[in-house]
Amino acid sequence: MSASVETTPETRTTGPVRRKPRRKRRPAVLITQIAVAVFVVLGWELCARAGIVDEFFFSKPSDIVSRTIDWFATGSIWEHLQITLVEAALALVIGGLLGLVIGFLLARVEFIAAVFDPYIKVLNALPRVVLAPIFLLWFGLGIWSKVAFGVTLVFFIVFFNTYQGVREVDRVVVDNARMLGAKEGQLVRHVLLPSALTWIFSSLHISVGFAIVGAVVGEYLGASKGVGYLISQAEGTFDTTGVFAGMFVLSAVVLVVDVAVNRVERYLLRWKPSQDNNFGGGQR
Amino acid sequence: MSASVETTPETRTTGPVRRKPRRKRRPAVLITQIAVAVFVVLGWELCARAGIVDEFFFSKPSDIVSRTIDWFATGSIWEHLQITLVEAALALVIGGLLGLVIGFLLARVEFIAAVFDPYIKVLNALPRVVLAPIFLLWFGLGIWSKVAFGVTLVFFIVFFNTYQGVREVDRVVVDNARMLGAKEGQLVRHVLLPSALTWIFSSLHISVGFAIVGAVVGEYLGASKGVGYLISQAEGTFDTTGVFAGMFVLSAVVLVVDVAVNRVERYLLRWKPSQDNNFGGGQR
Amino acid sequence: KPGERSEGGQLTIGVGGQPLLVYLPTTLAQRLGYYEDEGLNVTLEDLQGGSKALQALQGGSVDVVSGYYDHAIQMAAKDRDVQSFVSMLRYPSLVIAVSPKASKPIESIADLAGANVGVTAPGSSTDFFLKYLLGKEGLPADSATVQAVGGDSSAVAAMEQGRVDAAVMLDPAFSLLQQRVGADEVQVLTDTRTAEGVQEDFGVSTYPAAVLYSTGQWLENNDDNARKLAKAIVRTLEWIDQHSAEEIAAEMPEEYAQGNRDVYVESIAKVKEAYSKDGTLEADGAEAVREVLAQFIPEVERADIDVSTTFSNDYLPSETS
Amino acid sequence: MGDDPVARAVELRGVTMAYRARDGDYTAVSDVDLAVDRGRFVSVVGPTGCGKSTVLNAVAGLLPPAAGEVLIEGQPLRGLNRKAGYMFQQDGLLPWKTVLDNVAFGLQLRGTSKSERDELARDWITRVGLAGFEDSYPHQLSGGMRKRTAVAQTWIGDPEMLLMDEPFGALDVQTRQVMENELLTLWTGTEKTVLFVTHDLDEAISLSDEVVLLSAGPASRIVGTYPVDLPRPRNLLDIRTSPEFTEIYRAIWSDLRDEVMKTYERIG
Amino acid sequence: MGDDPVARAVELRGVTMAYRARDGDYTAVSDVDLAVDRGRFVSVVGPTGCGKSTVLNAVAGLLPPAAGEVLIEGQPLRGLNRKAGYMFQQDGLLPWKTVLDNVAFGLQLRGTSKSERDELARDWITRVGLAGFEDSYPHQLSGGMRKRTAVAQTWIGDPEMLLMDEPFGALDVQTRQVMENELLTLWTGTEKTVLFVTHDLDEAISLSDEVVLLSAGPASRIVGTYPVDLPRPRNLLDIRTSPEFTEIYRAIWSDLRDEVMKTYERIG
Ligand SMILES: Nc1ncnc2c1ncn2[C@@H]1O[C@H](COP(=O)(O)OP(=O)(O)OP(=O)(O)O)[C@@H](O)[C@H]1O
Ligand SMILES: Nc1ncnc2c1ncn2[C@@H]1O[C@H](COP(=O)(O)OP(=O)(O)OP(=O)(O)O)[C@@H](O)[C@H]1O
Ligand SMILES: [Mg+2]
Ligand SMILES: [Mg+2]
Repeated sequence: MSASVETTPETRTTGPVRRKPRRKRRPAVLITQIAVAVFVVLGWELCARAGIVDEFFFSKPSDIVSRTIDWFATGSIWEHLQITLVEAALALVIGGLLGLVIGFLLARVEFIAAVFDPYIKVLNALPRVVLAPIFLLWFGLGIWSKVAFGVTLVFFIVFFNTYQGVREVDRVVVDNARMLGAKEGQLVRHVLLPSALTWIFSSLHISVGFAIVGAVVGEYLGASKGVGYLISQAEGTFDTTGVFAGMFVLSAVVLVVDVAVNRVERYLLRWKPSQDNNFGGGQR
Repeated sequence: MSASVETTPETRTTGPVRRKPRRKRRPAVLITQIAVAVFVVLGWELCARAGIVDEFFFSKPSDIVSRTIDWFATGSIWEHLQITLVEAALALVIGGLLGLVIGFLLARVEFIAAVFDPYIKVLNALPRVVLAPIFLLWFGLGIWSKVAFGVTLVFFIVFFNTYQGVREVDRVVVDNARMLGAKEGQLVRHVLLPSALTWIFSSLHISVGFAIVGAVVGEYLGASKGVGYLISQAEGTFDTTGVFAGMFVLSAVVLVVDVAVNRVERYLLRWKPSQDNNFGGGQR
Repeated sequence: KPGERSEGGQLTIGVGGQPLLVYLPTTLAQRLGYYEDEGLNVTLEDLQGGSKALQALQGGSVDVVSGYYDHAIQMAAKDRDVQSFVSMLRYPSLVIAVSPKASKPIESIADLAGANVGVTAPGSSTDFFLKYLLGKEGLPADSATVQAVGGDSSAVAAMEQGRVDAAVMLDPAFSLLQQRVGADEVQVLTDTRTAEGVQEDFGVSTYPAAVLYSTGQWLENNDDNARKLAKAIVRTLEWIDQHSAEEIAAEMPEEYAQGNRDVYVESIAKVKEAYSKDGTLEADGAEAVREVLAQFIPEVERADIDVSTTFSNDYLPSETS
Repeated sequence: MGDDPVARAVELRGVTMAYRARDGDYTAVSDVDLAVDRGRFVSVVGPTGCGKSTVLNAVAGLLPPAAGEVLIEGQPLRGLNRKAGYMFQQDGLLPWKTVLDNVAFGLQLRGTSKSERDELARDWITRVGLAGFEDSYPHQLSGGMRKRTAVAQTWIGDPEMLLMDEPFGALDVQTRQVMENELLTLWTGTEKTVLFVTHDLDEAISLSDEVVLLSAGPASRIVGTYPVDLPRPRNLLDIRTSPEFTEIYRAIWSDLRDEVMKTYERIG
Repeated sequence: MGDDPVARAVELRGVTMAYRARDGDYTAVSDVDLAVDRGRFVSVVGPTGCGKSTVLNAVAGLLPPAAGEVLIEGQPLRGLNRKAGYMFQQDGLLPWKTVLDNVAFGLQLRGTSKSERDELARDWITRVGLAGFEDSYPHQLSGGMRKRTAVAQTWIGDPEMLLMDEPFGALDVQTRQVMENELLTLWTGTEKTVLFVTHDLDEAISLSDEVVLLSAGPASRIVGTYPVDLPRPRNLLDIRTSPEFTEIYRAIWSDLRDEVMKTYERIG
């Protein structure tokens, strides 16, 4: 008998087991992440040096990093970065809110949804790049045309998910709330919104990236400042290092923004049964 | 007493009530849809004729329609349309499948998810337009560079939603299936996939549009055929009518594709409690 | 793969914006069937800008680029062997025009200091042209705010609405602007569509702009194909010289005139003179390009470029030279 | 039946309830006539799947009848029944609210101040034996604890009419008695009307003024109403031994058995 | 306790089950020792929220214990308990499968051919009284019908070990008896081990060989095990009137009452 006891590993007999693996895993994750990064960067660097990867298209990680450091050292990047971030943030907020509100509206009012269904689908399929002149016409050359650009990307993503999220709400929970006296507004506030939050955050994770893309592409098509402008300029002079450094800076920013989104998500979805998993902070 | 009986409308006392409003509503929806379309188109046309809207930027609906008819009459549009559709379809299928598979993988294997979380977020934020030269380098000038373009849009949308959808699966249902003997593969097939379907279809509705956008933008940046090429040529020669006619044709296509997606969705989600509502056919 | 021999005369030419008039001969040659006459089977790929076309060349997706000569110099600075082998445009055909709604009176290049000036894209030829002219006036390159506005409708819109005070423009956008707001309303600061303009700005008689170029390796492997291409283009240039703008417009794809036929014809007429007559690229012009670029691209300035390696007139048909 | 000048609290007149199905409609309940006076405690029993919840949904105004009409206080019901508190058979708690917030939810909707509603909610949580779990989320509760939270959520609003669908089914015998007593205390001396669905005949008889038995579905109808004329206040433990109780129990039991057997016979 | 050379079907040794909570861990069950021989029918009763489902989850291998260990057939349990069929307290049906497919699901997972498993499933559906609802989806069923579908889903697989968490709670008395009889038929003469959670003491005593009473939570423990030495086969109706039955009932009842009262007293 005691033999079988011995085969039970130590971890099983002390402390709440569910918590253990997580604690143990964190450093492993970080190590693997770093390993992946090192592997990719080093491989790239070596390939570039060996001429396997064409520097005309890919630059070298070392060059990219030194250019980035340069930008921050001279401070020249700040004004560009700031503009791009403001544009992306505005696009995220405006597009997100619009998507949220219209998603709710259409999910709740069947008739409007039925009527506007084809129109929204069509608008979603319009190539935004082609519309750049119209954005310039309507919103000028300043930040607003780029914001509009980002909004057209973010809106649809948030809209479709919000719409579906609201419609997925448990019927019994809604009925219960209504029987307890919830008016439509209260229903939205206390039932539909919290219930659709997982959906909304899933769309926000996609949107953070798209908002930045929108801002950059907008700048790329016409601007006098911003990271997109920097990239476009570098591309015009075949300065691949500049192009990649620009994208590198954007990536870093996205990670920072995403950490913030995760924080908010984790807070708002704290009522969820924890699932030991990662994407979208709500589940951590 | 009988007074209060009279105030009860006829509809309440015959037939299953829940079904009634839907039957009645269909034509109303269609009428309103047409009314909206007529209103917008007529308003646009009149504004254009009156010079309130600048034809240089917006063309006239009548011109757009006659150009479209022209394209179809001469048949010149077909080869372009076909190429664009093939590209979009490939992007949708490849991006969708990749998103699905990787979404499942990461949702099920915590460790991989934790490791690749930041990398996927970063990739999602890279401005694809800037990467166009690299796509050309890797995939050449043919349809594959456009497909790659579309895939980079579709993938992330499907991925994030699949990932979240799989993680939202009811724990009890999963446990029940596991106790009944489901292995990981069977779990995916019988539990996770059906459960995540609403999420996946929500992302597909967004993706249809983005796949087309990807193909068109890809063509716009470099091609010798396709609707995007047509639009690009028209834009280069200030032929606003051509630009809008191109987008008009795309819109029509999107609607057709979306009807197909709705059909599939409605079939696969037939087990859902019906909710008298519209976006995404599953609910109709 | 880049630079391989194009078997059977199968060629892909990447055009840096097919509808742009500066690249018109590339398209016209196909319309006139001159490539076919030479036994070439040419596919034209529209690549939305010269730099994209160059990248496509480097990546091996196209064999030849119909783009700006500037890029050959820039590549030389990067030790990339790129050679122009036939010139299509001998004047850059850039115009600096003042918006009718400019925020301040602008009478000369010097007045551009402190203004918001549109260029097609940062780092493009239009950008350098502006900076070069500012430099000539003794102003620092960044004395004007450079605003990217693209080359088509957006540029017209920006000018028309006064979102920029002035802009470096190309045809047909410039002609269109003139037509829309009235030619008198648009003040032209300099116009390099004419010999005088070029002389005045650059001090040379020709300033190579649109050319066909490819990698040295491709030229080496495709000696005959390059000759055939050059011949087709030269024939086209001659054809252009002998025909009116109307006739040229009629030969171009129908869609190109669909926007506004009059403007299209008119802009062809204006730019017609700028087309090269025989495809030769003059050495002094080439040097002028290098000098301009050297002022703004440190890489070019640092590199010791021998311009004669960046172009060659050897592929041109001998009877015309 | 409409000759009483005093309106009934709840009246169903020829109510038929149907659900859509792919192959035609499924008639759950057919032609049900039921009148409940104000202040009465009526239990609804019947074989499982016969349509008890469906009837409650009709009274709550959540499902409109396919035929017939529902009158509340003599007025035809249009939309939700605002006078009723409804405790659902399934779990209707808001997963994103703690037990405290769930219980206080109805008050919050009415605009009661935070301190006031929290105080009342805490009181109710204690009464249903959940003190100490105020800050738990529903997923952290056991099945019976969720039920009790739902009970508190419904009762705290003090509705004129109580619709309860198997509220105490998931509770152990003892806790169940505590809750039954609470319910009687809440109801006694008020004008509240109670419609109570249960599977426990003991419970049905000992609590109610009247027991309604539904027949087996589909198209189930009322097979009998059994008045329970036992004196009040009742001692829930002792009452079960009284001869009247046993008699009523036996009557319902045999009718119910016949109904259940019908289902199995029909099936074969 | 380990001196019996024949291994127990289920053995819990000093099992403590805890859940994570924001403010420290919540210990649901503490230091439980329980041994169940093969072929035994054991009921688990206890105040609501005491940890009955938690114990079943431990035996099923769904929740690893925080301390102690679970042995199945003498082997420490690692991962899922593959020998057990588990009927959950909550709804675990697959919403996207019809009743037929849900019932046949376990067989499908084992690779049984479609015709074979459908035949068996139809048989089971009839046995639980759901004939005619084969093509309904779970959301189209009443609460009791869903429970019965789950019962059929669990039983069809004929597992060596049955874990059932309040399987018949939502059924009317008659249907319940039919199901109880089915369960006994299924179990009698086999080596199946049954762990049965219920709130109905009658049910617990009349079905089992042994009743285990858990104390009130948190950190609930076993307060008593009551062997039921009534002869088998049993007539479920008559058995309730036998004096032994009443005696066991009374014993459990009073212990259970004490446990429930503890909760309320602690609360205040
Ligand atoms: N959404 C639905 N669609 C189709 N049929 C339904 C639906 N809901 C219930 N039914 C059917 O209506 C009948 C009555 O269901 P109901 O829930 O009212 O039963 P019940 O008496 O409450 O049963 P239980 O005691 O098991 O809760 C059942 O046969 C069920 O199959
Ligand atoms: N996921 C969880 N997180 C935190 N606490 C939990 C969780 N699940 C259950 N608990 C707690 O564990 C205790 C026991 O729960 P369990 O579900 O085992 O009770 P039970 O005996 O089955 O009750 P019932 O008879 O009501 O079903 C409860 O007090 C509950 O609050
Ligand atoms: Mg029910
Ligand atoms: Mg339980």
